[in-house]
Amino acid sequence: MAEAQAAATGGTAAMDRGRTWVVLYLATTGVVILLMMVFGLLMRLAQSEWIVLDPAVFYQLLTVHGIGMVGIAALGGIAILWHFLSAHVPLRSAALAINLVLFLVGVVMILWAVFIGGFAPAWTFLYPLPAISGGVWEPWAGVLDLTGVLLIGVGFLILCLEMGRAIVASQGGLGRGLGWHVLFGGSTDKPPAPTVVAGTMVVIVTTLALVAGATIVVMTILNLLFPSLAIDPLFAKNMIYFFGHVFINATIYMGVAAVYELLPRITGRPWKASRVFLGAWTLSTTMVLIIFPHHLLMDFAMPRWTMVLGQVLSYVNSFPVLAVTGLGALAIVHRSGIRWDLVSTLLLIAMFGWMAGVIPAVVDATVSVNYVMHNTLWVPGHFHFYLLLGLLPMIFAFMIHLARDEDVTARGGDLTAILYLLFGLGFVAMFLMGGWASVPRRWAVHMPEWLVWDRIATVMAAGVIVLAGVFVAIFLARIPRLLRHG
Amino acid sequence: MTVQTLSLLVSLAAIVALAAVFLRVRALSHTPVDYPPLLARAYRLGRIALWTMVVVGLPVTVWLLRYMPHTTAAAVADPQVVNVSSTQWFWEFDRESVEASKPVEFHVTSTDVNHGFGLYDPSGRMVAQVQAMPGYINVMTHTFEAAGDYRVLCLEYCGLAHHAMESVITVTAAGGSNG
Amino acid sequence: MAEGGRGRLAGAATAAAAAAALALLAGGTAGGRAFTAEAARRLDIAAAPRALPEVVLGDPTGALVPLSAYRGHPLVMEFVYATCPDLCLTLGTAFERLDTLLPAGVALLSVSFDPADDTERLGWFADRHGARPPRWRVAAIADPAAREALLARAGVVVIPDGAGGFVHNAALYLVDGAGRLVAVFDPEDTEGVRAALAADAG
Amino acid sequence: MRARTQAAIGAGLVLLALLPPVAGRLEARLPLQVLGQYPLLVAGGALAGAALARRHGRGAGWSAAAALLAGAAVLGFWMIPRWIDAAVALPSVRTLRALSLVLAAGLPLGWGWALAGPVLRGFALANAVPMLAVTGWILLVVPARLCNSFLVEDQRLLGRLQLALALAILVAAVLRALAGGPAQGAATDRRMRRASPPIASPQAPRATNTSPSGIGSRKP
Repeated sequence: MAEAQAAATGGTAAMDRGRTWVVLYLATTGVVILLMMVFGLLMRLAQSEWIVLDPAVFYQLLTVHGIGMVGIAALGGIAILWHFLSAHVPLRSAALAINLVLFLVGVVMILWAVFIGGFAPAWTFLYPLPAISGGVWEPWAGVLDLTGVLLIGVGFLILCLEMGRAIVASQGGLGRGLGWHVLFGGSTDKPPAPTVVAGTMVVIVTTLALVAGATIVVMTILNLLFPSLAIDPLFAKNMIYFFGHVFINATIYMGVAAVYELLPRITGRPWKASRVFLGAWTLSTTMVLIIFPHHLLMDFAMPRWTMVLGQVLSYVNSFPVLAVTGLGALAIVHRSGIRWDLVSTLLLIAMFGWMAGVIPAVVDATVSVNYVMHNTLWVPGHFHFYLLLGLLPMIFAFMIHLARDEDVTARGGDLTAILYLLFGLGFVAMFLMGGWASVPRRWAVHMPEWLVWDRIATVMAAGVIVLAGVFVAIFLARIPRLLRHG
Repeated sequence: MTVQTLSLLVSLAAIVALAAVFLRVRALSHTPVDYPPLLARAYRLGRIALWTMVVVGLPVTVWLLRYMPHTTAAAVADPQVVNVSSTQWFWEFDRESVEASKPVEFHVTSTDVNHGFGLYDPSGRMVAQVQAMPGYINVMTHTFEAAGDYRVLCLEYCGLAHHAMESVITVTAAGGSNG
Repeated sequence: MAEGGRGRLAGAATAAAAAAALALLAGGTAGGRAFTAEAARRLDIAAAPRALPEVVLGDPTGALVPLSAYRGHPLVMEFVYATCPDLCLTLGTAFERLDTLLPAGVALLSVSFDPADDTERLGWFADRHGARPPRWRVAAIADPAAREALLARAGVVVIPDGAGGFVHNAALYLVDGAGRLVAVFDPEDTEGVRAALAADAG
Repeated sequence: MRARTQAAIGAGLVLLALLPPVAGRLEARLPLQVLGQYPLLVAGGALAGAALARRHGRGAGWSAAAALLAGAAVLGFWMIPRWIDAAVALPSVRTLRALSLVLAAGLPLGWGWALAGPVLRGFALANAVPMLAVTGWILLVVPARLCNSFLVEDQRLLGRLQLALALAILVAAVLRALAGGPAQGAATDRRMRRASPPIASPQAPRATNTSPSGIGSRKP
């Protein structure tokens, strides 16, 4: 609608950059994140034995919490990336509209399948669990759920293609979007802006993830409809973890655009794409596509070399984040005269959360550690660390940035951000402690000796939800004004 | 020290160190200095960090690869073989008792969906695990250090009663009865 | 606003193409029930039983029997070749089961589609499975045109397997008392044949 | 002129695919038929369709998505085992198939591809790859022989070839996008041609907002 309006008024579209849609994306993100957090809290409450939850309901919540968070992380990440990328390359916001519609339709289908159809195979829907539920759900629920997943995938595919088109058109190829002409060609052309580099990486890896995801989802749907079409379970696992790993990883590469764009504006120090920076992003692009076997270290049927690759490359993949992006962010704020406010503190937390979240991941990707830590709470410990304290602060910072009409002048305190960090740290620490205590992940009922970690986590989760609610409320309260002036 | 404790301490140390850097940067951020020299220093630090990770970390991770639980059957002479079959939602073993200090070869598979075969020592700490997959037999070799009742828990989400999928393997003292 | 109009046009055209594509693919598979010629044949036969053409059957004893002689009673047929190493053995075994399973009034007929099957080779097949006429007759059709007509009518497709034998769509065929092919079953589905006959009698 | 040459090459491909000795060879084996004869016929029609689009396609960008979808459906139809068998059994179906692969699959695919913007092209490829892979997988794992007229070995071989082809298309598309490549160039040329005459909207500089792609240009 924004664009039709723009067309009618004769060409403010270049200024518009799909802002109305970005605002709607963030509103959806905020509301869904809170809802999913409440689902998470319910699960922790049940594990703490403070409420009683039917295991069937627990696993339904688990499924929705997982897929919902993955989807909404991508939606929020895209909002950030789109907003900043559209200043560098001309994007058509119709793709945003199509994606949001497909997303919402998909969400309704998934919720229907899970809460009415009882479909609960976790968000990873590892074959053949969707088809073999032990009588808990019918095949139709699986078909409905996976069709919803497929629709959401189609929406994100269209978004990626549109971003890819714009990058190719304006930069002359995705290779140039990654700065390869500077990195490899020794070209003296201006390197692409960091946001363009991030956008290019997201386009490449997400598109490939979606193609793989669509393939395995369609295969699983066909298997539900025609059980004689059997899938090799190990192949299915590889496809699902390739898709899942790349897709969820891409969300933080979307969100990091907020750091690249806002920190320089706040401090007045430019973030330029140096050759090291470009090299780091090219490395990340490659690594994120090939390190997924670290999810399969306990599948001894996998070829040995994939295990070696999974461990060594997982470690190598931490270089770009730890030594380049993180350091760049720290350098920009170091002795910059910055006055910390909500936005800048959230961005700093985001960089810390991302970098720190990498650490337990690298530890767990070590085969000998994985041998006794895989599928314990250590794993959710790692990804909650970098999603809750890495990606979400980026999204919250961006929400508040928009609510402040994109004015980067520091204002107000940052107490809520600090509290969010503390509750968040407490929350993820309890997951990591659970991993240390060998608590298996995805258990509806916990043993008595594990309750202490569960109960502290529950309290921390409640705190996180309250503070996230504050950030979302700040944004939602501003929406009428944002839409009016959008 | 157990692998779990070591992992926790290493992670904790790294995270605390990282937090210290962030806190220091935040504390010093109020007084502005010129950016270009600072950036040059940051680049130098970045290079040092990167090279440290390459020169120190990379050999470490490669060295850690020497321990792979994917030991093939041929590598162990005369193992005690336990065939493990998993089904929603129970475990089946062809022998329920093995001897400590002697390698045990677990041949793990599933009759329906993916499960995870997790071995817990009597204190409740996980000592080994492997995925149980339909159509595949994953061979895991483990040597129990001490006698006792080892719980088997399911470590891969497998549906409604995933958390109730438990069993026990008894480990007898070395040189005891051979089951 | 011309752009919006073009967008709507594109949307409408795409929706129309999608509807047409769906109709084409649904129509081409009988609404998703028949992706293969085999499934299509069974659906078609179940919906519209096919009268079989007259042929003369020659059995291992040299006796010549017209197919029409079977009128008045149900008949179960299969199409085989005597030197078949696999599928026809399955079919033969299925017929052995049917032999013990079916009421006395139902006849069994194994028809060879291999022109090289002479009375001697038909005899091997009959002996291997214990086939005895008139209950179970193993037969060949001497007239190539008549043979082809029967195979085509029943939808039997035979192709050389490249190793001197044949590959064919194996099935059990139920023919009613009026000489019409009424149903086709999987080679293992003897229970289906029995149930269909029982339902018919009942 | 170039359009005419293109159409002529297209006609040549069709003739080649239908030339009795060649056709006989191609139709004898399932993989040769589906991955040899079909592509020749479709490519023949597609070249003509693209030539047609170049001459008469101005302002017809709205039809690109519909044409690609229709062409894909016709192509998909002839990959249904039932109709592969029918074409072997009945000469009339075989003739209809040749005609429709050229005119109802190739022609619209060429037309639609030529008019499609990069988003629609990418979308088409991103759908074609999983579809090709999934149908290939079906051919490999289905316990039954799907075509009465072909050996099961042929079916499995076709399945493997389809998987390989899907992978090859994916890799080629990614490499092309990395390089920027002529695909983008062609689309940009066309768009500039379309934008230059005065019939274009008053916001001519917003060329990127007037893509003919049915996907990208649909307005909320």
